[in-house]
Amino acid sequence: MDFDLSEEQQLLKDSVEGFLSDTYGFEERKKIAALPGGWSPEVWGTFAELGILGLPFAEEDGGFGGGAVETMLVFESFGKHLVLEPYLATVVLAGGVLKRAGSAEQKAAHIAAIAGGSSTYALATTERHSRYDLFDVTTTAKKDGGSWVLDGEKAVVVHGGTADHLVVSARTAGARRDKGGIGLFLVPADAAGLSRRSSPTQDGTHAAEVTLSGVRVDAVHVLGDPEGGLPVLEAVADEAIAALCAEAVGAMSELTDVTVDYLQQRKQFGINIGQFQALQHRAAEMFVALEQARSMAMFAAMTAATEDARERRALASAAKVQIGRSAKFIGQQGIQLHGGIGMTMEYKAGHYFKRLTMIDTLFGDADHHISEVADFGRLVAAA
Amino acid sequence: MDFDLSEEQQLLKDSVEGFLSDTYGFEERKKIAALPGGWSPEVWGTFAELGILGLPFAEEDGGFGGGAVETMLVFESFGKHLVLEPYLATVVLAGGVLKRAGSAEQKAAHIAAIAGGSSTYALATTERHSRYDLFDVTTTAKKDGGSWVLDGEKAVVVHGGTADHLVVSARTAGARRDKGGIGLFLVPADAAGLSRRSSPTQDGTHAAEVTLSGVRVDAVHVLGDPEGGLPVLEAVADEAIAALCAEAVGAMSELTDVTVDYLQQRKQFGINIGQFQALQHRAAEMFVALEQARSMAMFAAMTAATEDARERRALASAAKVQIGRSAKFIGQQGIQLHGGIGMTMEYKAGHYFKRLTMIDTLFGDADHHISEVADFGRLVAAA
Amino acid sequence: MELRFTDEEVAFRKEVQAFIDAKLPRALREKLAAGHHPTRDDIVFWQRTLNEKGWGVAHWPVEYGGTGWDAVKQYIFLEEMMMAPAPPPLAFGTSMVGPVIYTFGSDAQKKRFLPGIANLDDWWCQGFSEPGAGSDLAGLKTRAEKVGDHWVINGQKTWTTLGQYADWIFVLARTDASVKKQEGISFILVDMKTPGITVKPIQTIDGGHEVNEVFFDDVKVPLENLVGQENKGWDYAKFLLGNERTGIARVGISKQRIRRIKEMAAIEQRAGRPLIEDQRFREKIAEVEVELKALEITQLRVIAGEKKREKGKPDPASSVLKIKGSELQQATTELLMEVIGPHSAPYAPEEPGSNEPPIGPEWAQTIAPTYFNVRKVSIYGGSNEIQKNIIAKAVLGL
Amino acid sequence: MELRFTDEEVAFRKEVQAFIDAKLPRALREKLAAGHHPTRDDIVFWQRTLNEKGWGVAHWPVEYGGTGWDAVKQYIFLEEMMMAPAPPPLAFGTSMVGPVIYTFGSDAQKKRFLPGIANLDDWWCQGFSEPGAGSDLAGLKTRAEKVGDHWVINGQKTWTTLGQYADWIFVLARTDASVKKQEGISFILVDMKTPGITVKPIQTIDGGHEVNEVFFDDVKVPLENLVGQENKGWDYAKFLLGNERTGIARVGISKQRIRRIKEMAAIEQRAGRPLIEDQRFREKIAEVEVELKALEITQLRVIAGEKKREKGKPDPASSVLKIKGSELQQATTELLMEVIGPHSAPYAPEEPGSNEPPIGPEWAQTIAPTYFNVRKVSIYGGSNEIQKNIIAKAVLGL
Repeated sequence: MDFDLSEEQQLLKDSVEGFLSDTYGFEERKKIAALPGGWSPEVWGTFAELGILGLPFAEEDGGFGGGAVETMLVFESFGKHLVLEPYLATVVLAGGVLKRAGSAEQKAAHIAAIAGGSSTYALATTERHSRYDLFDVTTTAKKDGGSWVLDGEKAVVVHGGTADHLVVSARTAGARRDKGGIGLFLVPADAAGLSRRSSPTQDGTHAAEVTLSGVRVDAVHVLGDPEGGLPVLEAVADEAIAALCAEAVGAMSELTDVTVDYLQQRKQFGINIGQFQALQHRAAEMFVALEQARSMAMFAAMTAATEDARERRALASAAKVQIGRSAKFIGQQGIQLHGGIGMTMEYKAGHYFKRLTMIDTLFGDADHHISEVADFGRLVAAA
Repeated sequence: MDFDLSEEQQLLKDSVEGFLSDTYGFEERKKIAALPGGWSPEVWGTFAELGILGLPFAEEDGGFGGGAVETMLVFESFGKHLVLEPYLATVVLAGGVLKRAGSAEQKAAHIAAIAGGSSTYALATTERHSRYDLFDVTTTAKKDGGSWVLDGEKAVVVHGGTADHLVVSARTAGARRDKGGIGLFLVPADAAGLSRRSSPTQDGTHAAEVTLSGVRVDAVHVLGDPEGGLPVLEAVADEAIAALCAEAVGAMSELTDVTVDYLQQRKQFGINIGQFQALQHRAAEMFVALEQARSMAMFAAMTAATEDARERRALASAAKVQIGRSAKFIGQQGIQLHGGIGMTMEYKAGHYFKRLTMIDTLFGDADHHISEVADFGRLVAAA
Repeated sequence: MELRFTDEEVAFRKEVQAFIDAKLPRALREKLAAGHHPTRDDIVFWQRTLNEKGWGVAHWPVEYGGTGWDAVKQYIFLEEMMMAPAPPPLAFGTSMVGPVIYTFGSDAQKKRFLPGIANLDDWWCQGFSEPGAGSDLAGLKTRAEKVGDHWVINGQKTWTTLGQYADWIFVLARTDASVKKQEGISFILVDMKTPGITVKPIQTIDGGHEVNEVFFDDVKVPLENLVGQENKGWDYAKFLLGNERTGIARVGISKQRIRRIKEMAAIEQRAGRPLIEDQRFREKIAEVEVELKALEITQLRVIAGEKKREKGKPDPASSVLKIKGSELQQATTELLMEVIGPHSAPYAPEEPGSNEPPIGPEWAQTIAPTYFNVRKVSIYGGSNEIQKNIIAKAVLGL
Repeated sequence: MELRFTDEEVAFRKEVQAFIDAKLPRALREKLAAGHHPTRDDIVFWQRTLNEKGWGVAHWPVEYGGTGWDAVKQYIFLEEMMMAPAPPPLAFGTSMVGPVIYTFGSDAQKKRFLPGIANLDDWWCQGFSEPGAGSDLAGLKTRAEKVGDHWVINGQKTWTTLGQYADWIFVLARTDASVKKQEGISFILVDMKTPGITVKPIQTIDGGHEVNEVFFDDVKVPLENLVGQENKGWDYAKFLLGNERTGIARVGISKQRIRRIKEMAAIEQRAGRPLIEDQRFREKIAEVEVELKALEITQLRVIAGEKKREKGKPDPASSVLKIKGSELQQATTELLMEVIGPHSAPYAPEEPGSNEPPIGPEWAQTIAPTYFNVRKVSIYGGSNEIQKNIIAKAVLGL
């Protein structure tokens, strides 16, 4: 048992945090958010230079062989600075599918493009009524000669509007909520029959609605077993959950700090409001919630390689529950303790609150995951 | 819409509260709790003199024609003083069955005995695995010529150890959880085959385990339709819930007062702890919880006569939920704000906490009743 | 003791409902029910419609245009308006400055301003809070100096709700800096067209523009725009703030939102079935419903107690209404968030005239902004922390 | 970064489990698992069993009988003891006065007392709190005056846990009333058989007798029973209170209780089916499990950080352990209450030698008393309010 970072990990942490501290302040972020697509190709280039775009890929695929702990370090910094770039979509989600299900040729083509920063990707899974069930797929893929024809609609495809390629889940067999019969397809964004409508999201990132009307995908662009996509998606989702937990911890930590600073500076009734015991205790409760969340973000990273998929999923769920509960408390109290200023767009606090709120809706909110933990039934014994 | 008491109601409230204030202090109560059976025949006699033992019965049956509001007033005082006498068991529960299901002869015999204070009664419904479902009955009643033969076990029969008569629910037809086929039987405590083991309960009242082995009950002692007892039991339970809500409000109100007094007097770090804002806010939250509970106790009393049984049950459930939530918060915080002294048997606060805890387990805890409210599905539109 | 409304009250409720059905356009109701904000014109339209009926300032004394309804009828009226839902009245006029003017103002002020408030010919806003004076309102720094026949006002106000539409603002300004902070404040009426006033929008985290900063730079105001006595403004402000009682719990708004939660949960799915069929979700709604029912009764108790209380002395229990009322408004927005799940993400700022169809389900777009926006209700009007202080001190004697 | 225990640590855990299985009688384990209190003899038996193995004071320095285990092994050892469950060690000796004596005591004191603590030949209790000095411990009034070759102690202590069995008590007493309150306190060891000491039981709301009042009436104590320096007792008390860290969260106890909840919920019914099949109830358990898992990691993080921290400087994050740990202990007792439902009512005080079968299900009788009793854990050892003060000040700098 060991909570220390290795020298390499510390270096990675310092380099990402150093770059973001220098260049990704609140004002710079505002400018980036206003760019078309809502993120900065320049920053993306630096990410490539820092090597983090290839972080979680095997060295033989052109990556850096990092694990969940490395990803955690990157995302904690992202959370602190509310980074807008399509890292989750490209590296963790689409990249996660590629590294798990891709053929040697597919990996060679696409992982290099990701790691080098030349293309961005997105993962299209959510549908109108799927909520957080990855197996609830109505988009269809029908075999037609040497290719597949995709029809359907995907919702809230994070960074789907600017992605060069989309990884799309589609039903190749079975009924709407069957766990088998789901295929994963790599679709270029300019494919005929694919249309996208993108908009900003509540937290300043972007997401798209994607419509597929007779989109033809060559069989070489199927990722893995065309009926066996679900386990891949589940593994990717769990990796994404660990990353999001770390991002949330970064955001919660910063929001707590900002709030405590404000309590130290704001004067009412002739004294700093941080001297009011009721507010002190609220801040202390934020700290407790933060530490609990931090523990579970580490837990998520450190158990990400759990062999048994059922157990791995349950442990990820447990982490997402804790993150969701802590983030709601810290987010809401962060605003409350600021009073009016916390409600304004010009001030940092609200942006953390909004990002934390949206993180809860990515890959399952706390109320979704608590069911998973309950079904697992033996968290206190596990890990 | 009117929240005022009538002159008669005010008089009733004053007389009960006056009597208890004069004679039922914390020290007197301790002595009463130590009596055999855990209650005072002398106090019972005074209740009879005050007229409250006949309160909820029709005048033609020898009662005083009081309604749920009158019962509420009595129970709020009971809650303030943690009254131990078997009023709920005798007057509200067994009396409630008698007044609803009893024949003219049965009423003549028993309501007079209740109102006059000459006998006490108890209601035996709970079984080992029934939890809070009144229709979950395994005790059987089999017809044998002109009488019924009862076999089975009843648990936690409040004041069953000292009662002169028991009203027992037993299955006359159908399967364990059928809603039909339940009969109500009036059984003298000294009936052959009936045995009781009584003990104090956590809150200082007493309850008994009752075993029925071939207890023979003459058909004239069946209360109402031998297969139609459930609606009667449900109506009685709702009346009991309203009474318990009022009792809980009395207890919460007193516990809040005791706690605020303590905060005003206890000194630590050279000042009254009531000057610590975190404790002030906790006390304020207790007050909020109390006012919400008080509103719902009134609501329970004022809607007790709702004609539609389904709606009546749901409204009673809503009240019990609010009481349960408020009582848990006030009970726990009442102890917490006292610190060590609140944990001692010699001090009042813990006794309120314990009574409030036990009230939650009578006729359904908050988690039981929230399901009922959810099933009803239209509380915001109702009443 | 009787919870049921009298026959007359029931009839009155029906009359109000019938009026709403007849006069409030369905499209506007639906827009508001969907969580969109009313426009300036919506608010003006509805106020004038009510005023035409004689209900524009229902709670005012009859001599100034009020209805003479008792507290229960006022409550029924307000609740029906919230549940319709109708555009809310502009409280700064009808509930704030109006009562101050008819209670403390000069005859000339009454004559000049009251009809314009009732008919919303004059749009009023509030100049109370300042960047350094929020919970500690009496710490305000904006000052008004008497120069010749004018006040000259300098300073800055903030959180001025809907000030962008305002014709008039009522300002608390320091007129004597040498005395205790509460004793040197005056209450002054200021025409927003006066030179030297600048209104700067504040965008809130939901993306909306409800509040503003208002800057005063040597703003000259006629001396007769002082309300009541010089340096007595704090008393009028307390009167004004204590006035907002019966509506403070916003029970009607939460009721309306619970209805909407149920409607939407019948359409949105979990595990392939309508969410409303999920027992756990229904229990969550039920938890809020129970607290809301309790709050409704608590509110009715406060209203019933009004008649026994000294005029103008607020019931300290109204802090309970504010605390629970805001908690429940917030709880309903959290349930809405859970209903819509991932589809809360797309952000579509309200742009009048846009014909773009929304991204995602039509009802999703207001949900997250409403959740964000409603965090304000435990902050403004005396934060919940301030309300707990009030209970601890005024009710519990701590 | 690695959450998994090393092979050596896993082997160690198995060794501890094997020892427990071999030496701790099944009946005693079951009794404790059912929520009954260990008797004096149970505690003595188990301490001597551990001491025979060399594990009696595992966390002490090796020279005084400790094991030399690192923090992780200590943690594993304690967790297995809690989960067994085994009778808890008498902390007043092994975790409190023992470390004070070996750190600040004289050689004679070490020789006289340490072996008796390790083998529980001497039963120690704590004389800190007073009726007027709880959270404000330094405000204590009990005084010790030097008269000839003795201290003469007068005053009253309270909340003295298991003082009814004690051979010795360690007392904080005021030895100089003329200085700042923290600076005039001394730490004195007192034989409970000394004339002038009276122990009076305090019954707690669960009906149990864990705590006592201890009265000192001209109690004569040899001067050499002073620990360390006169008037430095506050430093030793702070050392002592800061010492209890790794076990403070009581994760093992809560884990064991969650197991029991699940076992019982498989037997108790709701709606005619085992309660454990109720999704809503399982989600309630899951909520506690998640927080408990988080707390376990938090605790491991604190332990891992120990080696980097200055000796004797407690991690202020240990306040997190105390707050969450007590909340979760309480949450598990609330779940137990829900499992047993109406059968929690019968009250059966533990009377040794009684052969009466319990009324109601056998496992029901300890449930409500445990729920009541465990309210104490957010009060004692620095209430959760005090812990929040510590976080606000020492961690957040407020």
